[in-house]
Amino acid sequence: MLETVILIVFAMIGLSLLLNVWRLLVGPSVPDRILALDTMYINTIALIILYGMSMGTALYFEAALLIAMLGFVSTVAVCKYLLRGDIIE
Amino acid sequence: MTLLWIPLLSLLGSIISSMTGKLTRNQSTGLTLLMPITALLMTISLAPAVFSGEVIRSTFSWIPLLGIDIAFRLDGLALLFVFMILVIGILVIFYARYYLSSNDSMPKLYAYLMLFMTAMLGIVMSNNVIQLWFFWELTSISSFLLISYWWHKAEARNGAIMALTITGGGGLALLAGLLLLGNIVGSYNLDIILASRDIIQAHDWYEVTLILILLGAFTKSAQFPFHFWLPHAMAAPTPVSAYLHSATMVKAGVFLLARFYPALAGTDIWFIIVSLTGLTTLLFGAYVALFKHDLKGLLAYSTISHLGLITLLFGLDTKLAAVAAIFHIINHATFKASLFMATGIIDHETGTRDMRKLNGMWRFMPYTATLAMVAAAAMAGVPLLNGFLSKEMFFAETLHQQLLGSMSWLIPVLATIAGAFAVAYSARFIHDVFFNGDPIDLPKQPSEAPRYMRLPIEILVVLCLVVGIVPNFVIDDILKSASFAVLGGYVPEFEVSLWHGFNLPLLMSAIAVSGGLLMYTQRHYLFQFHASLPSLNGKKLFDNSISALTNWCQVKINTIENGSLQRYLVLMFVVVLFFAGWPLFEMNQLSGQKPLTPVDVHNAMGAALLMIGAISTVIWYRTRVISLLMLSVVGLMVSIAFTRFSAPDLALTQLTVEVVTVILLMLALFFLPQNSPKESSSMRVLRDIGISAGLGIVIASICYALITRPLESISDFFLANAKTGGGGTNVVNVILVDFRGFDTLGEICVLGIAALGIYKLLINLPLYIPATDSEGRPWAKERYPVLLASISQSLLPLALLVSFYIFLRGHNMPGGGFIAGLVTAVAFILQYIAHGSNWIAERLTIKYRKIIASGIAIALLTGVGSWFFGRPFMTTWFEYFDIPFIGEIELASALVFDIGVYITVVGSTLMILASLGKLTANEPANAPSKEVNI
Amino acid sequence: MELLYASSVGVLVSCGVFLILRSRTFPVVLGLTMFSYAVNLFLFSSGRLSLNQAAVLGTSTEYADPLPQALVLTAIVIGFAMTAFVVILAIRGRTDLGNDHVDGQVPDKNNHNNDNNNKVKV
Amino acid sequence: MRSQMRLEAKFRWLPTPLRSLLLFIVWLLLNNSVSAGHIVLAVILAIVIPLATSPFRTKQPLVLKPGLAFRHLMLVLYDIITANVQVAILILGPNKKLTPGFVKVPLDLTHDMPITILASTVSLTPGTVSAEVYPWRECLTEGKEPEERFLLIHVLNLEDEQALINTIKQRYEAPLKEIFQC
Amino acid sequence: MIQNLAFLPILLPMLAGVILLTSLFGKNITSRRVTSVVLSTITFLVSLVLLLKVQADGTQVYAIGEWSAPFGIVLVADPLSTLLVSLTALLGLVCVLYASAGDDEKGSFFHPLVHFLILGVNGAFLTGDIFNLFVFFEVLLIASYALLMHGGDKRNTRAALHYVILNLVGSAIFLIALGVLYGVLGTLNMADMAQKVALLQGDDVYLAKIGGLLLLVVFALKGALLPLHLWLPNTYATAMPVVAALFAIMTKVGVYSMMRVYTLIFGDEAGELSHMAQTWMWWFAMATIAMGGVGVLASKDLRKLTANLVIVSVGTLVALVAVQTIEATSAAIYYLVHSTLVTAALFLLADLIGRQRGDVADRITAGPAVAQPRLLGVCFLVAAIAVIGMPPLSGFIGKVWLLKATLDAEYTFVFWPLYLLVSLAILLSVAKAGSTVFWHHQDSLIESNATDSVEQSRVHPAQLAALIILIAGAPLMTIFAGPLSEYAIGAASQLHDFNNNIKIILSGGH
Amino acid sequence: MIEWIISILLLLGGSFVLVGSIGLVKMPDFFMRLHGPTKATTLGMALLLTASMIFFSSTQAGFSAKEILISLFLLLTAPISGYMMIKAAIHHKLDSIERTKGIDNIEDDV
Ligand code: NA
Ligand code: NA
Repeated sequence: MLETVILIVFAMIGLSLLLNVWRLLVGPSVPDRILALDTMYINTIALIILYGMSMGTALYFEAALLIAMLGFVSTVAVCKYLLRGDIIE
Repeated sequence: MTLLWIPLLSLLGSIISSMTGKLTRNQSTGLTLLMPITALLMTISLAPAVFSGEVIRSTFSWIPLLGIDIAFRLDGLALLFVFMILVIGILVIFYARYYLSSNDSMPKLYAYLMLFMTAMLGIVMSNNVIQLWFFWELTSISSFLLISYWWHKAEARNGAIMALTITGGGGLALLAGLLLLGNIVGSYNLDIILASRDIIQAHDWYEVTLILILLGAFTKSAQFPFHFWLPHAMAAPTPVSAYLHSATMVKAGVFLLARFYPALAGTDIWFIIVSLTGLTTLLFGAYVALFKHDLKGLLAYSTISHLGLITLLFGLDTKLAAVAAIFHIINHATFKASLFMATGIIDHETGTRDMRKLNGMWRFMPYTATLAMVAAAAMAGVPLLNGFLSKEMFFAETLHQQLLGSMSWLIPVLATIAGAFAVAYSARFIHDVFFNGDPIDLPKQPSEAPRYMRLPIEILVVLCLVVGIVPNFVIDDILKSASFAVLGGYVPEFEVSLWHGFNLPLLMSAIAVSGGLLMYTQRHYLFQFHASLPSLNGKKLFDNSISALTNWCQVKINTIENGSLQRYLVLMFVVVLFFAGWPLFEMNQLSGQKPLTPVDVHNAMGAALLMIGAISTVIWYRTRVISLLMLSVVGLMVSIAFTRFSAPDLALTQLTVEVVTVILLMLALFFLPQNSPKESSSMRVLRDIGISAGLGIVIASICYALITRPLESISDFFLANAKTGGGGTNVVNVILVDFRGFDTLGEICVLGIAALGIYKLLINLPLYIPATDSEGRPWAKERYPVLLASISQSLLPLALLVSFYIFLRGHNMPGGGFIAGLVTAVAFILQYIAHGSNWIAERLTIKYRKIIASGIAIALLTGVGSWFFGRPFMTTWFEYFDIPFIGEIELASALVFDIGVYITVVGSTLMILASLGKLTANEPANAPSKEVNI
Repeated sequence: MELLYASSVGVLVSCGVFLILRSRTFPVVLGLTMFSYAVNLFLFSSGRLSLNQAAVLGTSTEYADPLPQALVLTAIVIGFAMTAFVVILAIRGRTDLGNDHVDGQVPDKNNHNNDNNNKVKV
Repeated sequence: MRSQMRLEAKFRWLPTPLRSLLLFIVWLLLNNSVSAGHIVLAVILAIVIPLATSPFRTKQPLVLKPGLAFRHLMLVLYDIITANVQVAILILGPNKKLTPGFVKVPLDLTHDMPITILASTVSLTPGTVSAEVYPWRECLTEGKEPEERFLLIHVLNLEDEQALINTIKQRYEAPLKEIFQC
Repeated sequence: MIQNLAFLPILLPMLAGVILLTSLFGKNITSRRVTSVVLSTITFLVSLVLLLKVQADGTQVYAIGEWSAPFGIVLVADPLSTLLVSLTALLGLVCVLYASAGDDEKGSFFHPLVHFLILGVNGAFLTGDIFNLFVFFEVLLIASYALLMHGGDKRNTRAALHYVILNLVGSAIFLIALGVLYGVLGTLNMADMAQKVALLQGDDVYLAKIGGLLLLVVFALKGALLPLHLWLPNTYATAMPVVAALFAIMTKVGVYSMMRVYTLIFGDEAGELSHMAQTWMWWFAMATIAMGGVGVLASKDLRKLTANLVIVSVGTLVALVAVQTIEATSAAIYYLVHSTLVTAALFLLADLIGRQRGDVADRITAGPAVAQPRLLGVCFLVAAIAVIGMPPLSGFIGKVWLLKATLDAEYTFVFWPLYLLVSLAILLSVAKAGSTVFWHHQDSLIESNATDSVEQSRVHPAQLAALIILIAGAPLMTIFAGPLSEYAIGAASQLHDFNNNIKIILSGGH
Repeated sequence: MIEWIISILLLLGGSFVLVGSIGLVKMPDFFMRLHGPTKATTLGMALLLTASMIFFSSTQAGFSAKEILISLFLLLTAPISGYMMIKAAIHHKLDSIERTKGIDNIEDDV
């Protein structure tokens, strides 16, 4: 059963990713695209977690952890760029 | 051994004379002369042996593997030239003592002259053809220095360059010819070459070799059409001209003909090329000489003509012609040297060499005039003088050849005409200068030259007379032995004497003399005729072609190296496309034997996102920030791909690097325009699409071909030994810090150096700081958003903890120093973003460059540590310790190494970003950046 | 899947190369980054593709080839250093040369497009 | 007020006790282990890291009521779950029904950290997202602290502005004031 | 220490770089200079010791981390690599010395960067592992990028941008090539690769061929072969001359790599792939020589002239490499050392001359007289004679040797005329340049040039010492041509001895 | 039993994530789009992570709670990301739908 569920959730996450990409592509504004990308980062975490579960390995956990950390930093950096231009001032 | 001393003494003379700057002129001259005189005495001591038919040799090993030795050889021909070079050299040096003005540096001239003498001696005495070429080129260099002695004069500089280029070009041809010759024979030894006539002439390369060697000879001895450098070499001081253009430089060319006569001559091609070149040069030189107003110009063309004569003689198919050639070499040297020196006196005393101004010099310098007239008569071939004898032989030999078949009669006729011209220009030399009324506008009041300045001329003129009157007595031995050498052992019976009875040659001489005198008296018709000819100026032609060539090159270079990076890149990609694509077409089947894996949904989706990201990056490339966001998608998907295909370490690395890269690009974007203008033409875009699509297809095909084939690699070793030999279960990490830790060491060096380089790029860089974004929006007021500032403070310890965790587990699980370092760096970058670089600078006082250095040092010294255990660099050490209460822990040198990696990564990344951040952080904006915190 | 993987690499190469051939520094840098992603994937695949076989001993019975992974890791790091340098060089170029054209000068016909950021303060 | 707000911890070697506790737990979580070795390491890290990063910390009020803090945390977690269900319904429902709005919430909190926690809470709970904290430091004369601060929030579906402000202030701000004693 | 000798040419520059970064021996500029000069002298001396040891005991194979080939990275110190390592160390010493007269202060980190560059070059020469070669390529490139911008101006930035971008693409192609080669051969050690290439069958041959040809692109780019040479003239001509002098060794890394890869991996024993790149190298080389010749004639300043001379020398070297015989390789080895020293000397000379000619600088046009005509003139004359390839200096031996070595090669009928014509072009251009610069004075310019500024630009003793070290190479290489030729032929024979190389490297040195 | 719990958590989590993304696409203006991802997705992730935690605790030896850490990170950072993005949107003066109330509460940030 779990396998089927994982597959379904995979599909859900996949669908989410596609929706994110849709938003990323159509925008219309830059903040919209940033938001889409940020969401995408988080959805990839889900993807990796699911992948780990389906393979029964915890080897990829750190990747998920790092995406959580780094996705945040990059979102912040882009926003700062839009706000101030200079992200390290 | 004595043999070696002859050129060596001359070289020594060059060195000694260059150091006589502080001495008086007489001392300097005396010291300089000491060496060639000693050499001359030595030569004289060797002469009897040579006359008796002996060939003296002396060989020292130099580069045996290339067949290049220091090998000298003195046979009759060499002896004759050594005499000529030394005697005339001594006379010229003596003469120059009086010729040079007090402004001119005598040591310099002497040094160059002696160097030149050395080179000439080397040429004629070489027993190794490469060595011969060595000295051959040395004459080009020293003549360059001599001709440009008065370097402040443009004509001296240009003349020197022209001479160097022509003779240098000939030298290159000669080298090629000699190398071919050496290859044919299997040795560069002259003895062997001269004895291998049959092998050489039967060889396929004979013609090429011959032509190349002749090119060397002809350029050096100013044969038509390479003659034009010689008149312009007259910009040199007259002693130099006297030396170079009578006995030495130009004679090197004919020497070469004589030297290789036994090996190369005797074939139709030799006779045709050599005789026709000689004949043309003879006629051309003689004709032009008549029209030169400059005394030295006249002598220059006369020299060309006489060299043509000698060449022609070598090209006639009789043995006696060669003898005559050698004889004329001697005679030309004596009378031409004396004529140059006389010209030097006239120039010296009157300040001009223009025959239109010089008239009636007989009255002012009768003694010099007498000497010059005798020498000029010798040049014209007047009986009782040496020139007559050799010219007579020449005429005789022109009658005995069969070169042009039924048209062979043309050669004596043309020779006679040339003889007539020689008489005419000699007459002009005598009459125009010493008689012909009064001088016009002389710069100086002429008077007789100093006593000792005339001495060398007197000696030479006496020689002309003595040889002319009692030839057998004076030169029989040397002529015979030289001919013996040239003709390869067989010397035909000949008798050099004043009177052979009434015969055809005498008639030719008579016609030449009377025709010449007639020509001279009717010269105004000739001058008119000559003026009506289109002027063919060799120098102009040379200069024009050089400048045309230079211009052409500049245009070409500017079109090819047009400074367009895009072009350079296109070239590179096209080459890659070709090299990578071409073998693909040779393959039978792209796909390999490995069973394919079916596509699953995640892969399909990942690939789709990756491609969408990539294509979007391209589509939005003009709106840079959007493009950057799209690139992030690509980066993210690449790391997902790494997770998917069992590479967790890569995924982690890719993720961290990608974020830092994006941040960096974002920083850059602030200082760069935020949009790219549209400026490529549609054609260019189409071309670029073509190239990139082509490359994409080719690389994809290669990739596909690879991954569908099975692989046997060395990796099993790593899998098998990671735990036992490297002490870790994460094989990738063990490879990185142990099996191939050396790569990692290099890699952190790259990172560290990049950071240093970036700092270097940015220091004191005055930046344009945009006041608004690309749409004209001013920047937001709030610099450090409150919520971000406080949350990032809380995240820092957490991130450090995580990075420590990643670091520690690296050896056994995905992670390691590099990723940990980047995580730490990112945590700090967040602080930079949230608080600004000044805030960080106040709190972080260690200089980044020291952090980087210590990181590299730790990694390096960890590696060196294994030396103390007698092991090679970087040999791993690890041990498991059982500590009570805490449990078993592993200590490994690899861990220390990884600390080095970690520190370097942190230091470098932060240095890069801090350098950028620092650009705008300092107040006031205009002040140069201080070396804060680096 | 192999085909899909290879095609992805191909698309990345194409996009990267296309961007590298642009005339302004920023797209070129983007192109270089993308090209290096492609190259890393390519190099990685030289050890062949394997699912769920991470080369961590004890987690599997068969392992992916660890060597290309180590190589790619080194390549990523070096690529990062190089990208960083070229980014900064691009900034330096803009400052020194007054525009961000890769050749340091904008072809004449496009002068009106020269710089979007001409409203600058120092 | 029974006790005073504190910016400095009791022990200099333990500048942020709660944070140290967090680090301690996180380390054990990361390693999935409560072995003696890890506990020792966790203790060391929990002490060393805060000390090492203390220069990068601006002085903020410390949690003085840990028990209350825990209770508040639970409340927020509960709210997050309920809020999300609500938001999910709003998202899936017709857009037309939604009346979004910007609301400016006056704050009693003055320090950055408590405000951050409040703003985060607000962002995670029913249909609200924190947008700005007014006034910006850049608008004040240098070195001066603002007299009153506001939180600008965006509300997905704004029905009663004042009710919302009151909820935020009572449900989330008041406990924070208590916890930090500020 | 002696058993680690082969590693020292890599260790010492790295250590030197680190020491100079941390200012271990003092912070002020003098102590930094002294440290740098001393350390580079030590590196040079150690390289010489290694060379002697290799000469005495044969090739040294150093297994880093005690992991022997093909699994670990090994350093292969054979006569060829040690010679080049010594040359690099010498050049490094010269440049450090020269820059100590003041150039090092025109930007940051000059000294550490030079040592890091040497590290990269030495690593590239010594390594026996192809991926490690890539790593060292990157080390030397990144150091060169940084050095290129040392004290740079605007022209410099543009050239650097081109250089960096081209090389980044080049590095990417290198990685693709490595991927292909590893994907087919499953190994990275060059000797092991050679062994495996010989055994390839079927379509794998063509895949390996792709790898080999892509490597050729990379090496051609580094070595500046047409059509990938276009970066060089501007890069070298705009870099600070002392840096350009140091760069004289960098093109040689490309040439050296070609020697190794196409003699060892794709050499005689490579079955279907043997001498795979030969034809390409030939035509690339010829085109390069021609292009260099055109560039030489077109050059308007001394630095550009020298840069084009570098191109000609690269073309010549690659032509020799393409012949793939012991004789040609040995000629290449001799010529490589000669051309490196002399072009480096010319870059330094161009700098010294330029400094003494005011605004005219090193442009080949009439201008003010140099302040030290005799010193600079003699040095220029020596360098010019050497670079033209006229007797009595080293160039002529190189010329004779390389012509002799190519005599039986396939395309000699193109190479010889081309090479000789280009030699003539060089002769003409260099003679004209020297004559114009030293002899063609323009009086009006002399007056406008303040004498004290010329006084300041008199040759500094450190500069002179550096220059003399380089220039002395030309006569010394002539005088000791005998032993040198023996060395070169020995080194070349060793390079061509396939079986022995494989045996030595894969067995760890004995 | 455990499998059931995991399945439910997974499905719930997946749904929330999906809802977040739907919100991202469906909402009419930026400010409204922001709500989905900052809240729904965060919760969805927390649920998924909990599922994973239980999964690994049950299938592999020992208790696994690393996933809490990711949840913690997301909870800490999601509001801040949202805050930064909304700031950027305000700065860019993005249009909000007409019926948005209280627009004048926004101060001009330049
Ligand atoms: Na800044
Ligand atoms: Na007259």
